[in-house]
Formats: sequence, structure tokens, C-alpha cells
Amino acid sequence: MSDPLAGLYQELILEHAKRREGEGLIEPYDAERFLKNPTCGDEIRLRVRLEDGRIAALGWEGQGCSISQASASVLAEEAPGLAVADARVRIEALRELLRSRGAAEPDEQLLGDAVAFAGVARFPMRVKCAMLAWVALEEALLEAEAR
Amino acid sequence: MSDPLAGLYQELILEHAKRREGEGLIEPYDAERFLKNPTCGDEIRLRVRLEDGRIAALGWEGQGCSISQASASVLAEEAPGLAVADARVRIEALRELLRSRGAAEPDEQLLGDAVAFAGVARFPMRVKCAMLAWVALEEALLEAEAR
Amino acid sequence: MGTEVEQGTTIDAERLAAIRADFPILAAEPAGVPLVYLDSGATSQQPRQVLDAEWAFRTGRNAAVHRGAHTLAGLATDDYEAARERIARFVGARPERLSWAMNATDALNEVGLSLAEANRAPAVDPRLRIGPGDEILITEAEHHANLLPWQRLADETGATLRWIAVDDDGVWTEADALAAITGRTRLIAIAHVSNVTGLVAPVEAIVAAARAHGALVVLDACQSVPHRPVDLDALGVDAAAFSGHKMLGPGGIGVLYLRAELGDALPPARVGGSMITTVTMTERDFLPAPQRFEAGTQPVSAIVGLAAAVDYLEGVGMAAIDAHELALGRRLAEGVTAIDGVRLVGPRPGAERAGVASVIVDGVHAHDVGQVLDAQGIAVRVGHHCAQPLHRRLGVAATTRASAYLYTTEGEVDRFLDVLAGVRDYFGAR
Amino acid sequence: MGTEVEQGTTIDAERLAAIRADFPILAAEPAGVPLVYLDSGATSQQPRQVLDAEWAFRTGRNAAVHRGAHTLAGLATDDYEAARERIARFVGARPERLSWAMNATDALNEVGLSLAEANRAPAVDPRLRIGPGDEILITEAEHHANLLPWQRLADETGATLRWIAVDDDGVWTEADALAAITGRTRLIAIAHVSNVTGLVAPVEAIVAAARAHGALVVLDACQSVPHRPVDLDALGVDAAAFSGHKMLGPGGIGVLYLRAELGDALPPARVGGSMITTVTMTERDFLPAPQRFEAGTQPVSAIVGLAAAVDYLEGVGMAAIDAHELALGRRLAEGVTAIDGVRLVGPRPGAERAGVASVIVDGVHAHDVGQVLDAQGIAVRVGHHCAQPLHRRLGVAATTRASAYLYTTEGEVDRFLDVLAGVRDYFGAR
Ligand SMILES: Cc1ncc(COP(=O)(O)O)c(C=O)c1O
Ligand SMILES: Cc1ncc(COP(=O)(O)O)c(C=O)c1O
Repeated sequence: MSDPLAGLYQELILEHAKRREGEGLIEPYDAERFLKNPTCGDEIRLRVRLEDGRIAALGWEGQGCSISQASASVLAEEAPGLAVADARVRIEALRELLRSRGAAEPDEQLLGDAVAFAGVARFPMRVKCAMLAWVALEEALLEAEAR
Repeated sequence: MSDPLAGLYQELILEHAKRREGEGLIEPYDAERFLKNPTCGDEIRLRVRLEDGRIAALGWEGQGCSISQASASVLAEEAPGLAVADARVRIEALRELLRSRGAAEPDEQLLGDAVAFAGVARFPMRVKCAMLAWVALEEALLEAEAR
Repeated sequence: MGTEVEQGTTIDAERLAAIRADFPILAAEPAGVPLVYLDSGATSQQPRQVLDAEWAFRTGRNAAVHRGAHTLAGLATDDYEAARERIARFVGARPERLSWAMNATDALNEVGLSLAEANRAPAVDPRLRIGPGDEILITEAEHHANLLPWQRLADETGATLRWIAVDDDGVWTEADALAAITGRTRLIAIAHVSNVTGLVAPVEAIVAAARAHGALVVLDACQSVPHRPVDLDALGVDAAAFSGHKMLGPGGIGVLYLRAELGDALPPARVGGSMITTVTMTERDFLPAPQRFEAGTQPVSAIVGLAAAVDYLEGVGMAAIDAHELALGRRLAEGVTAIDGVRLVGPRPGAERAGVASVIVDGVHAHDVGQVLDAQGIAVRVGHHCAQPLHRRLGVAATTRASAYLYTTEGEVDRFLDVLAGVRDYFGAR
Repeated sequence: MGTEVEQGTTIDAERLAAIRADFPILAAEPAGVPLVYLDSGATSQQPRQVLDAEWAFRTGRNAAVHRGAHTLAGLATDDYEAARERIARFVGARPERLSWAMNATDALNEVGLSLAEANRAPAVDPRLRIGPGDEILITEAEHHANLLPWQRLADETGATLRWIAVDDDGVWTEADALAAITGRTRLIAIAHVSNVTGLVAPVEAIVAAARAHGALVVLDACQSVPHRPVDLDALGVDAAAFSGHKMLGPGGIGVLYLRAELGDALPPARVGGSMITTVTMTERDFLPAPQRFEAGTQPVSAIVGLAAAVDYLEGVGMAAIDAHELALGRRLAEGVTAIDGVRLVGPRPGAERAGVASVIVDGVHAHDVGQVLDAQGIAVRVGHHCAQPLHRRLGVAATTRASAYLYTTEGEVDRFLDVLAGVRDYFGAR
């Protein structure tokens, strides 16, 4: 039996779900966001520190499905060092990819390891899981800049 | 075109609807009931006076459709002189007849002129109209006896 | 949609025949004669397209929405949210401004109950504050559904219920409304179109006056949304309510429209599952609108059916439906006025009126009028039409109402007028 | 009913096949593989008999009920009241004790809102009085629909919300309940059967204790009425609620059961048309129950559909359905317990449990468990099942729930167990 879920649960995702890169609440930090998906109970608390318009550090704590945890882990691996504007572009690119229902071509250059989540696009109900950490960062960046 | 309503609007009913026998609120009285049909707004206020276990006098005021007004009028014509127990039997007989949906045979002996309402049985939505005054009497009799 | 009816500015005979063929019940003969259904103001009939949409949903995609994570639940959720978008587009609303109720009555109660609860809280959002000295303004012609919730809100908050009085015909004017709106007015609740008189309310003027005085406007859109183009965002009302069963949709679905500021400020009247974020044994946090107002399992099939109804209506064209019904309203008003001993309620012939006419027949009770019409297969409504105060003002307990819809023909209106003309003779009321 | 299924004490293979053939959706393959629908606890599927009944109503007898006087309205009213009688007989209730709501959540809210309103009135009916010092008693396992309304009622009246705590399995006992019911208890609200654990509440004992202390009992019958014989009048509860969509009926119809004393004492939460006697611009008088609680146009087609669902259920026989599901519940409980690293919530195998099993898979989030099952066509529910406090107590955010109904086969249960057994390997959770 071929695995109908292979597109969803890529090796990289399962591996990140265990590794949990960047887990832990950093100090000091410029903004913190707590987000929750009420349908399934997934939660994330994410902190970000900025320096010179770049993401200097990012840490998170959370619980949830493998998709949501892996996506936080991938984000934590990729975000540090990014300019805030670039981070926004990536977040938006991931959102578009995931909402495409499989119609969009992933931009590997731009997304890096996050392309592993391309398969989520064909599972609309998991899009929120994959976006949770990224939306938390998006909101944290707004908050950090507003201060 | 034959009149599909001939069974409902008997001559006697149309005539009583105009005559309004017994209209007026008698004094003195033993019990008064006010009833209303919220669907169509029909109203009746009925008073009754008893003497020696018999209905000595009955008067009413009300507004409503021809069926409800005619039925109050017929009741006012027939009730005086009846023993309370006999009145109850008649009320129950009329109720059964009207609820029969046309299946029951009217007992002319018992019902007197009220047999004119037999046709109402085939118009279930008008049963409440035809019963309004009679139910008011039924409740008034209970009240009068309870005093 | 099965039937090919193109959008136009009127409904011609051919199109009307095609429309009627879509409504199975119009071929029924419940009273043994062909049905002339002139009771759409109470509830409309449903085209097979609505039934088919619901059937397809129930036999192929039915599941709990926004709860399940399985494929079937995903399909159901897709249909559910697509229907919300469809219905929202129909009434010119952003989708998140629509939530669901049992019927329009329920939606109006939801607003009233929520406002009462908001005003019991120690710190009331100033936009929602209603209290002693404040006024809630309605009209004397309102349907009980748009009267009782405000009576109760006034009783509970200590505000005063005021109303725009109607004249001997049951009519009120823009000038009456503007005179009644003052700095004390906190909430105005009016029917867009009266279900008894067919009067069309001057909503734009009322909203402008309300804005100027900081009052909220609640629109009872039960008799407008089904019959004419309505753009709720553009009208600028704060809340609105309408019912699916009056617009070719199924029963059991009412729609509540809430502007964003109101939607997020109001405490929900119904609480339970699917509308919360975090719940402990003693505390609860609510999702934002629209989910905030969608406690428990929603009537998904009915919502899907309502979206199909809206497709159908727009397939015909709301402008065409409006024109068709205005013409029928004129025909009704003129025809009724020409009958001796029959009094027309509402706007005089010539003035704007929706496709509805309520009449008083001298010397004959409305129930008897309805019976004579029914014997000829003509289904009209008799009674107070859930507007007792208006009828009291008109001096009667009941009127006889004929109401039209897109499937109503001139021939049906004429048949009604014809039988109506003979009623007084039948009862010897001369 | 089309299918000839005779009343019996069990559902044999042949009968089961005949039943399944009545449910068009069971032949659907939404995920590209045959559907194994184990989410009836969330919402059940509908047999064609229900669809047919609604179709017949909507295409032949649809009209406003209790309002119109024409023939069609008479037919619709007949169907409406006949359906009430039918549904009432099914739950052992006098017909006038049933009124309609949007769903069970709505029905429970109606009781809570009405009690709050009653307690705001200057003179409170002593049977309804709830205030500071009084207690409202629920359990820690309640569905949010049977929790939030009572939280709010407690907040509004100043009463204390107390609850029967559950143990590590999510279970509570009759002794726990009896210990918690005291002279301060004014209202007890409990689920007859838990939607998460399948625990069956000792209703008789609770009602007896409540009577002894003068407390009201509200029964959340959402998971009992669809699955086992229930006699509400005999149980002696004061109020009960259940939903049509969980018992083969359509969405959009909830049922509120109220004992006569309560029905006539409670102020209605929803006010509007068809539930009043006399209305003036400032005053309103209400009809007695059930109409008192039926403001506005009711979901008549859904009610007719629910009556057809009840016909279907009784055609199979509630005792047989109960036996069938108890057997499936046992099979689920035993099968799950035998899987390494999977923890069963609720009564241990051997103890009574309804046909439902919620599980926690060590090291794998419920969402991922559900995804693997869904890929094989197995539709289960993952999440907190609207019972966050219970899940918090169990130490997880979400569980995976399989729930059965009369159309569920042993083979489907085995298929679920089979795939479940492989989940931890798939995610390398060893
Ligand atoms: C025990 C229980 N109570 C209440 C409800 C709420 O039912 P509904 O969503 O139909 O209002 C449910 C179902 O979700 C339930 O299982
Ligand atoms: C103007 C108006 N408002 C409110 C209502 C109530 O609608 P529903 O009975 O669907 O709640 C109606 C219809 O009866 C109506 O015509």
C-alpha cells in the first residue's frame, strides 16, 4: 500500500517535530505572542528579539500536532539573521503556498526547508497547524516594531 | 360552480351571526370567562347565572368570525334552562363532533340547532372558532360551581 | 442552476413559466383546485434547485463543521463557509459579518439579549450603553419579532421605548422618523419593508440621523432581502436580520448581520461549543465574530440550501424580481381600491409599496374572507400578521393579506381580486 | 418506512446490511477509499427515509403553521403537530412538554437564560429561585454546551458553580454525585451519556436526591436519546435537551423538554410572533408551553424529518440499537486496551460504556492520529470534543474519538483498531 500521507509527513517534518529546534523562551525579548488553535488545542508561545532591523533570536514553547511543532522548529532554525522585511516576505510566501490547495509551485530559494510543508496545501484542515508559529512571528514583529 | 363552503356556512349560521342572540353582559352573574383565540383575534366574554343546578341566564359580548359569533348566538339560545350536567354533555358532544374531521354522525336530538356546525368538522382550522363560546361556558360552569 | 433564466430587468411570461416549473408545490392542489399561493410574506416556496443542493450535501458531504479533521468534515466545512460567502455577497456584506440563527426572530432576540447582558456588566462598552433617560425607537407597525425584544430591553435597562406613530392607513413618513430621532435615541429598530402594509422605510435617512446622534440601527430585513436588492454594508446599519424561509430557502435558518465593531463588542447570547477559545470550569473566552455567535452545531444543510436559494434569486435577478413585485403590488392596490366596501391598508395606490396588500372587508371578518378565498384555492393570510398594535390602531383585530413573490402571476392577482369582490355578497354584508 | 426492518433485540448481519443501504453517504468515498464513519457522536448520517419525508413536506405541504388559515397551512400544521406527538412518544413525553430550538446547545441556553431572567424579576417563583449561597451542580466532564450556560447563570445570580470531579480515567460515580447534592443544591445539570468517555450517568439516583433537596434536574440527553430507550416523563427530570442531527435527523432542530410546572413558570428567552396572546406597544402576554417557547417561524421541515428519523429508529428498535452499540463499545474498549502505548479514556473494559471510545496515543498528537486514520477512510474526531476541562484533567489537549451508531459494523471497528495499532510506528513514537 503506497502511503497517501507521504506528501504531508515528509521526513524533514517528522524529524523536526522531534528535534524541536529553538524550543525555550529566550531572554531578553522584544515581543511575545501566544496563539491557540481552538479546534485542536494547538498552542504556541513565541518570543523574538530584534537587532538593527534583523531577527537576532527566536524561541518558542508549545504543544500540538507534528505539523505545528515541526513548523515552529523549522521557523526557529531559519529566522535568526533574517531582516524583518525578508521574514515577512517568507511568511506571506508560505501562507500563499499553503492556501493554494496544491495549485502553487513552491519557491525553494525563498522558503528554504519550509518547502517541506508544501504537501500541507492538499490538506486544508492542517494549514492552520503549519502556519501557527509563523503567524505568531508575524504578529510579534508588528508588536516589536510598534514599541 | 357549486359552493364548496355550503357545508360550513349553513343558512342557520349566517343568520345567527347577524342575529347575535343573547348579546349583552347579564347582571347579576355567577361566573364570567374571557377567552381569546390568538391566531385570529376572536374574543368572547361570557357570563352565566345558575339557579338550582340549572343555567338561568347566559349573556356574551365578543368579536370574531361568523362561525364564532354564530356559535355564541346558538349557545345563548339553547343553554338557558339546561341542567349544568346536561350542558356539559352537549359541550362534549359538540367537541367530539367537531374534532371528528367529518367522521362522526351528529346527534340532532342532543345538539339541537348546534348540528348546523357539523360542517365545521371538515375545516379543522375553524374548530376553535366554533368551540370558543362553548369552552367559555364550560370554564364558567366550573368556576361558578367552585364558588 | 438547472433552469436557464438570465438576469434582466423584468420577468416576462416565458421566464415566469420557467420559474413556476421549478417549484413543485405550485402544481399541487391542496384544496382540490389549483393552488394560488399568495402567502409568500409568511413563508415562500422552494425551487427544486434548493432541495437538490441540500440533498447533495446530506448524501455526500454531511459532517460536523469546524470540529472534525477528517476529509468529510473538510468537505462539509468548505460548503459551510462557501455558503456564508455566497449569502454575504448577496446582501453586500463581508462574510464575517454574518452568523446564523434559527430564524429572524431569533437573530433579533440575540441582539436584544446581548445588549441587555452588555448593560448588566460593570464596565459597559460606551457604544452599547443603554439606560434610564435613553430611548429605543421603533414604529407602531413593527412585527412582534421587532417589538418584543425591544420592549424587554427597555424594561431591563430602564430605557424608554418610543415609537413612530402611524396614520389611519398604517403609514408613517421620513419626516415622522426624523422628528423622533434625538440625542436621547440610543437604538433604532425598524422593518425595512412592512409585512402588513408593504411600506418601504427610508433607511438611508434614518441611518444618517442615527449616525449624527450616535444611535445604533437594527434593520428587520425580513421583507426586503427576499424581494429587492439590498446592500447592508452600504446601508450602514449596525445589525440586520432576515429569514431563509422567506427567500426560497428552507426553514430553520435565520441570518444575523453585525457590523464588526458590534460583532466583537457584544457578549454572545448563546454559549457552548465551537464558539470558544479557552474554557475552564469557571471561565470562558470567546472567539471573534462570526463564530462567537455560532454556539453548537449549526444548521449546515439549511445554510447550503439558502446559498442555493440565493443563486436562484440572482439567476433571475433581484432588480427584475423587484420590478415584477412592484408591478403586482400596484395591481393589487389598484384592484382592491376599486372594490366597494373593501379598505386597503398602507400606502395609497401610486405610492411605493412592496408586492403585498392587506385589506379590511366591511362587515365580514378576515377569517371568513380567507375561507371563501381558500375554497377557490387562493391561499392568503388572515389575522394580525404578528402586528397587533398596528391592527389595534387600524381598528380591527385582523386583516386579509395577499403577498406576492417572483413566481406570482398577474392572473393570480386577478383571481384574488375577483373572488374578493364577491365576498360581501356571499355573507350578505351590504 | 421503505426498508422492512423488524423490531428485535439485536441487529443481525442481514438487517445491518439493509440499514446501511438506507444511508446513501455510507457508500461515498470522500477520501478516495471506502468511508468508515466513526464520528456519529459529532453528527449522525441520514437515511433516505428522512430525506424523503422532508422532500414530500416541502414539495406538497409547506406553509406557515399556526398562522395561516388556508388549506395548505392546515396541512402543514397537521404535519407539525403530528411530528411533535411522534417525537414526544419516542422520548416518553407528553407532547406539550416539547418545544423546538436550533440545537441542544440552544435548548440548554434557553433554560439558563430563562432562569436568569426569572431571578431578575422582583417576585421570583420559589421553584426557580437561585441566588447567593445556592449551588448549581455539574460534572467536570460536561460538554461546553452543558457548562457555559451554568457558569453564566452562576455568575449572574451569585450562586456557586460546583462540580463532581472525575478520576484519572475521566470517570465519576453515583456515590460522588450523592455526596455533592446537598440542601444548597438548586440545580443539577448533567449529561445522560458523556460524549467523550461514554459514561452513563445514574440519572434515577440523581433525580431522587434532587427531589429530596428540592433541586431542579436538567438532563443533557444529546448522547442518550439517539442511542438507547429514554423515557423522560418516567425519569422525572425537569428539563432535557437533545439534537436532531445526532439521531438520523437533519441539522437545525434541537428539542427542549420541560416539565409542565417549569414550562409555565419560565419566562421565554426568545420573544416574538406566534408565542403571544396579547401585545401592546409596551406589554406582552405569552401563550402557555410549548408555544411559549416557539417564537417566530419554526424549522417545520426539519421537525418533520426528525419525526421520520424517530420512525426509522423505532422501526429498528431502540433496545436492539442499544444492544448493538454496547457490543461495539465493548469491542472498542477491549481492542484499544490491547494496543501498546494507547490509553483508553472513560470506563474500563467490562464497565458499562456507550458505543464510543476516546484514546490517547503516547507520543503522537491526536491530530496526527486522526490524519493517519483519515488516509484510510476512517473518519474519527480529534480534539477536545467541546470538553476542555475534562481534557485538562486528563492531562492532554486532545483525544481521538471513535463513536458508533446503528449502522456501524464490527468490521469497521476492527479496521479502526487495526490502523490505530500502527500509528505509533508511523511516527516512530517508540
Ligand atoms: C453531550 C453533548 N452535549 C451537548 C452537545 C451539543 O449539541 P449541539 O451541537 O447539537 O447543540 C453535544 C454534541 O456536540 C454533546 O455530545
Ligand atoms: C417584517 C417581519 N419581521 C420579522 C418576521 C419574523 O420572521 P421569522 O418568523 O422567520 O422569525 C417576519 C415574518 O414573519 C416579518 O415579516
